[in-house]
Amino acid sequence: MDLYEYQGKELFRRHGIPVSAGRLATTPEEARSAADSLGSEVVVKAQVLTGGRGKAGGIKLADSPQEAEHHAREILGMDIRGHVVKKVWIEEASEIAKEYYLSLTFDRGAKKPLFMFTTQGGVDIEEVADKTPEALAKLHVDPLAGLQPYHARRLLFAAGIEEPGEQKQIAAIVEKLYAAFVAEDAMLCEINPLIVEPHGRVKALDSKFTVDDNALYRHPDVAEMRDLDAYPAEERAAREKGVTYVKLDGEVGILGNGAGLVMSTLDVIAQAGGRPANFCDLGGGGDAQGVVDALEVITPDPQVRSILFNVFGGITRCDEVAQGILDALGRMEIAQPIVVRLDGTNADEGRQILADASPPNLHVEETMLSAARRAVELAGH
Amino acid sequence: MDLYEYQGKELFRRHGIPVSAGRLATTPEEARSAADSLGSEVVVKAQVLTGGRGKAGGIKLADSPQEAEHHAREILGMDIRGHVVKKVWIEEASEIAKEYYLSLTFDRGAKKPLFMFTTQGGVDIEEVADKTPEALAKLHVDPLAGLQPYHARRLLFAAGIEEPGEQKQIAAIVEKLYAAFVAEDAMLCEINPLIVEPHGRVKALDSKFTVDDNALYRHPDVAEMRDLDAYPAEERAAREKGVTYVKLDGEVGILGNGAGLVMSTLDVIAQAGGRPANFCDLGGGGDAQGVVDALEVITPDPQVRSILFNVFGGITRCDEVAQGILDALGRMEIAQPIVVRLDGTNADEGRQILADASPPNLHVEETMLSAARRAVELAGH
Amino acid sequence: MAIVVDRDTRLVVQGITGREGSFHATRNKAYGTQVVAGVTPGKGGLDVEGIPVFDTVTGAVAETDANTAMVFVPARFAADAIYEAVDAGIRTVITITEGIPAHDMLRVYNYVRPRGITLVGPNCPGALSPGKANVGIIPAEIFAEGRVGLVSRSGTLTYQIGHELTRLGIGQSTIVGIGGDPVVGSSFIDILEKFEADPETELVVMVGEIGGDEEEKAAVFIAERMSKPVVAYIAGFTAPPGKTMGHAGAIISGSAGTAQAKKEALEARGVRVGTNPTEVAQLVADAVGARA
Amino acid sequence: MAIVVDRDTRLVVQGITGREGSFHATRNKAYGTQVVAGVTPGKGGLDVEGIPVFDTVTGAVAETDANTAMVFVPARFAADAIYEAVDAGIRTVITITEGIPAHDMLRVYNYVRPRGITLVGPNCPGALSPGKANVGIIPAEIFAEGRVGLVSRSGTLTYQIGHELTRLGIGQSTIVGIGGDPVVGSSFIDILEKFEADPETELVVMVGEIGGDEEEKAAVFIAERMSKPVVAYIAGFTAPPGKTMGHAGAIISGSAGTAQAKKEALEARGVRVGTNPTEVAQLVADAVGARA
Repeated sequence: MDLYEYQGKELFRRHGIPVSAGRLATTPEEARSAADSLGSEVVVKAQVLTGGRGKAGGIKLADSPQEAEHHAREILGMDIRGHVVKKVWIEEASEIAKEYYLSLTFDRGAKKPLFMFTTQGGVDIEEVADKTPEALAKLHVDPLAGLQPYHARRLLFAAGIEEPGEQKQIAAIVEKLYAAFVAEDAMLCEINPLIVEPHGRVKALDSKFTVDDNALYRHPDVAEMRDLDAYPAEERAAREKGVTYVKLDGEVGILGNGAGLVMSTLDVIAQAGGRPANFCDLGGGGDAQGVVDALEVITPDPQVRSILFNVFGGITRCDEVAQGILDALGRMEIAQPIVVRLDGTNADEGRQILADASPPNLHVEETMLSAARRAVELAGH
Repeated sequence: MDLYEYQGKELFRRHGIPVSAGRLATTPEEARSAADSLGSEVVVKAQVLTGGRGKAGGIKLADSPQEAEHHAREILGMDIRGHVVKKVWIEEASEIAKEYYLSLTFDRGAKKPLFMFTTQGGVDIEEVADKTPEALAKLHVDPLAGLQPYHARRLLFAAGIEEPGEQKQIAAIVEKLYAAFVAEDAMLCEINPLIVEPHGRVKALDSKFTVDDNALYRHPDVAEMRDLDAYPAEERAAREKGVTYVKLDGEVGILGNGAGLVMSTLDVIAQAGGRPANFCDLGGGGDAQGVVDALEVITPDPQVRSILFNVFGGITRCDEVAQGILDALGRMEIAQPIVVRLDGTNADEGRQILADASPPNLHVEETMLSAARRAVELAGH
Repeated sequence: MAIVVDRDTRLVVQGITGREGSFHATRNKAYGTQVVAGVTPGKGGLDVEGIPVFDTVTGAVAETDANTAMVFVPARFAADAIYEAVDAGIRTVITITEGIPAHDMLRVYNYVRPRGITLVGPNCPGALSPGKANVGIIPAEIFAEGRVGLVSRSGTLTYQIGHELTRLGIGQSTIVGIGGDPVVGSSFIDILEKFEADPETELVVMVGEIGGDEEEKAAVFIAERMSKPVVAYIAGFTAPPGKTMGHAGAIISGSAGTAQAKKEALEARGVRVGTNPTEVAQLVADAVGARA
Repeated sequence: MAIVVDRDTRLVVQGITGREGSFHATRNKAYGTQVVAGVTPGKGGLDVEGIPVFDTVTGAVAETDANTAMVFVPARFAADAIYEAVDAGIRTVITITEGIPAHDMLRVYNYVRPRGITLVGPNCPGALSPGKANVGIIPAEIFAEGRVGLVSRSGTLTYQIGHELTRLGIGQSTIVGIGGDPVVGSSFIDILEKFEADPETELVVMVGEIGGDEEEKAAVFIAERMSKPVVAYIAGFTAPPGKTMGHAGAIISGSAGTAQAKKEALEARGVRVGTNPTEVAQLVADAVGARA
């Protein structure tokens, strides 16, 4: 679960990492009053779960509450990479002497948390990694032994931080970032930029904070930060039904069980000359209700012209899926033709159930490839 | 550093381990008022840093504040294995249905904390270990992975705890005891007995708690619990001077550098037919002040009839020790003959210094054995 | 032989009295796996379809010489179950449970792997050595005894490929689902290494997906350390980009993580990559035929 | 050869700019030890009597190929220093610092030892291989090159015994002070094992003390695993009982921990035990003579 900048900064603050004072606003008027209460110069920052908001004009400096209101009016409603801005963060403006980069990531390959630190912050860190890799200090932490003071020293000296005041502050931030990472079950904590103000104070000016969904039960406060509005309506609906759904641009609606098989189905549709309309994983829910739920998620998409059920029974039983399809057809109006391919546990029984019922507009295919070709054909390609 | 029962229970309480309400008293009157404020039946318990107080009559049940005062009067001042009782702990009396034993120790061999648990508590645990080892559940905890819930389960099932209410309470105590052990840098946390009251509540009825001296800087609150009065006056004086001193029963006063060498010197004195009057380790303090300090600690002992300096120079320089002896002789009156044996760093210089000064009653010997024999001889054996 | 599970596997099922635990323990036993014990704290002394239940894994090991554990306990207790199994002397732990917090597994992994334990999963279908033992939820009837090893991040996709192989008359030595969680107990390389050492395996099929760089690392391993042929499949050419791990993720792996990048990395090292499950099976048939 | 330290030792001294660190680093270097680097954070770029100082051990290793670290930093920073050395690739860490909290060392030990690192100390005088290298505070002039290994829990007592040996013309291969803290990085057994494997050592002297059961365990190890003769000395027959670790301590070890018990355990397994340092040296002389 990705957090907004302001939410990540709230967690930073709780763990003692210095951030600027700020307030959230959802209307221009709130932005004005926030700026008013903060006093002095403020920055109006679009809150979106995507990068690139600076270039898109989603971050603006305001000299006065009036100007903050004005900027907020421009930024609220703005579309940044497909994300509509619904909230802005009004924050005290900072003077920036230096911009560093500090992150702590879950390194899946090494199976250890990984710190990355460079004095070349504020820019695209992938470019730093690519062009001047020697400028990027990296360091793994053993999760059992935990963070030791030397980790911070190694990062600081490798990155060439020589000013004792900075060394001390950044070492403390490294320690607190690790504590936050572990305490909050984070997958990523990124500070870009980590700034040094002219008078030497070090502060997190931005925040990227991702928390492990599987661990949210331990963090009800973080779980409450989830903003359902940040996701497209149909994905939200799917989430409520326990179905994994991602909208795509094509015409063939796809339902399958298991992410790998569904991805493979998408690929096979493409190979057959079609375009998948969605990614939809039934998960373990191959029973009648699960099938109905999934169909309710994908059929409202006006682009869908045919539907492909690709199910390989394991725990999921094909006879249940077949029954689920029939139930769904009984309960709802489905205009599009449906192609069904069943294999694995109780596939014969499942096919028999469908053959016995023989609903109109339902086509049973023997193999994944033939099913894909048929679905593409029925979509009108 | 060993803690008194009442201090260990205070740490238990802070870490959520259930203990009885109680108050400390240093006079019979205080005991009475403590009993009065606790209400109902109380137990008057001698606070001494040694075992066996129950058998010695140091634990008494009182039905009334008057009786508590009476018992406290008897117990205060009592000598239990050489320890004079100066404090009593007045505690609400508990009804005992079952007595268990739970401890967490620093296992030096395995280099891991070790839990021990048995339902045969309240008695001498060494006897349980000896006679019915199968009744004593033991379990190491990896200090990096830390305590896991299964550790408690293994202890509980191995010891045969089947009552779910007890399982739950003891599992929680196991968890809290581990947390206390780690948080307080403990070397030992022992609860004997861990009682089950008739209505099923589990509680620590006694406490043995030892904290690592080297870690006291992290625990100023625990460091303050140290009771200097608990040690003999001469050991206390030595401690203040940074000298390790233990009084023994013989006639040959011994000073050496390094615990191993001093122990070996004691043995050699015994082999030569003498009896050591003390164990006294100068440590690294072989300079003049260190020698004076050490002599000030051992010479007041009226049993001492000769003194043996056995020094092997390493970091300690023998010439400094020699000078220290001369300084000490100049500064204080020493009646007993002194035998000096110097070897190692600057031994020749040291011997020369002593030879040049040739103070009366000071005998330089070449070897540890001859020095020991001479000291024994001079002690009048 | 075979790998991970075989005729010597003596299985203890942790969480055996749960709905899924009892169902699959029974099913694994029916397949012929030596399911010697189950563990559910507080239910020691009971049995599940003839499988004795113990309070602790230590108790189960002492009584039954179990050497392999299958973990079916709920996610929030799963890490504890794995520690318990390992400390009880279990040498292979297969964790089916999904939804285990990544930090829990991070600590488990770093504790368990240096001890030489084989850890498979979590969030995986388990391991099946056809004709020998089935530990987990893989539907054994799809597979057949043979000499092709199969390792996959995905569940149903594995079944699909196994199905296609079996249909062509190609049996399998062992099928291992490694799972797709952030921390997997065994990576592709760990399993490839075992297949390379297994005399009963002559070719390996590796089934990967978009994301991460484990397939790229496996490509290097295959080129440098494997004598046996490997056929690969990568799913997700058409997949939506999905969530990224921020910028840091791509820097760590130095890989785009796309299916195309993975395919190219594998092909650059001489691994044949099929474009769909049917083609993968055909490539295996060609290779096995070529070797026969 | 020799053990722990030898001519291949390339030493980095952690805490080199401290009073003791600089004194002993210089002294060890003067003896002939390859003292290639020192570390004090923030003092990188300086030098101590020609020994270059680095900010981090990683920096020191990168520049100087140091393979051994001597830790002289204050007790509360010592555990961090050991972790740093090990993570920088150092394979032998000798910790002189005394007063390190036992829980710190507990974690360090369990982290470091499974990685195959040689850890000596803390609170120990170090290791000396006469004529080859001296790492620590052992006064080298007492000792002489030769073929007797010496391992001890005690500092000055070790010097006494070395002195007695040298006086009889018996030189030493390596002298190792393992220290007497609750957690020692190398136990008697760890060092005995190294001496057994060292072709330059023909006999070992083990110097123990009252307390614990490491001498008893060593006795079993000597009987079962060592071909070389061992002569032992135990100090503390007349010692005061001292603090006990409560009742639990004696239960753990199953030993009384007395000098007498240790002596008996050793003699029961054929190890000769001298009653004082002079006799120990004589027993060694007899044994070496008998073998010559």
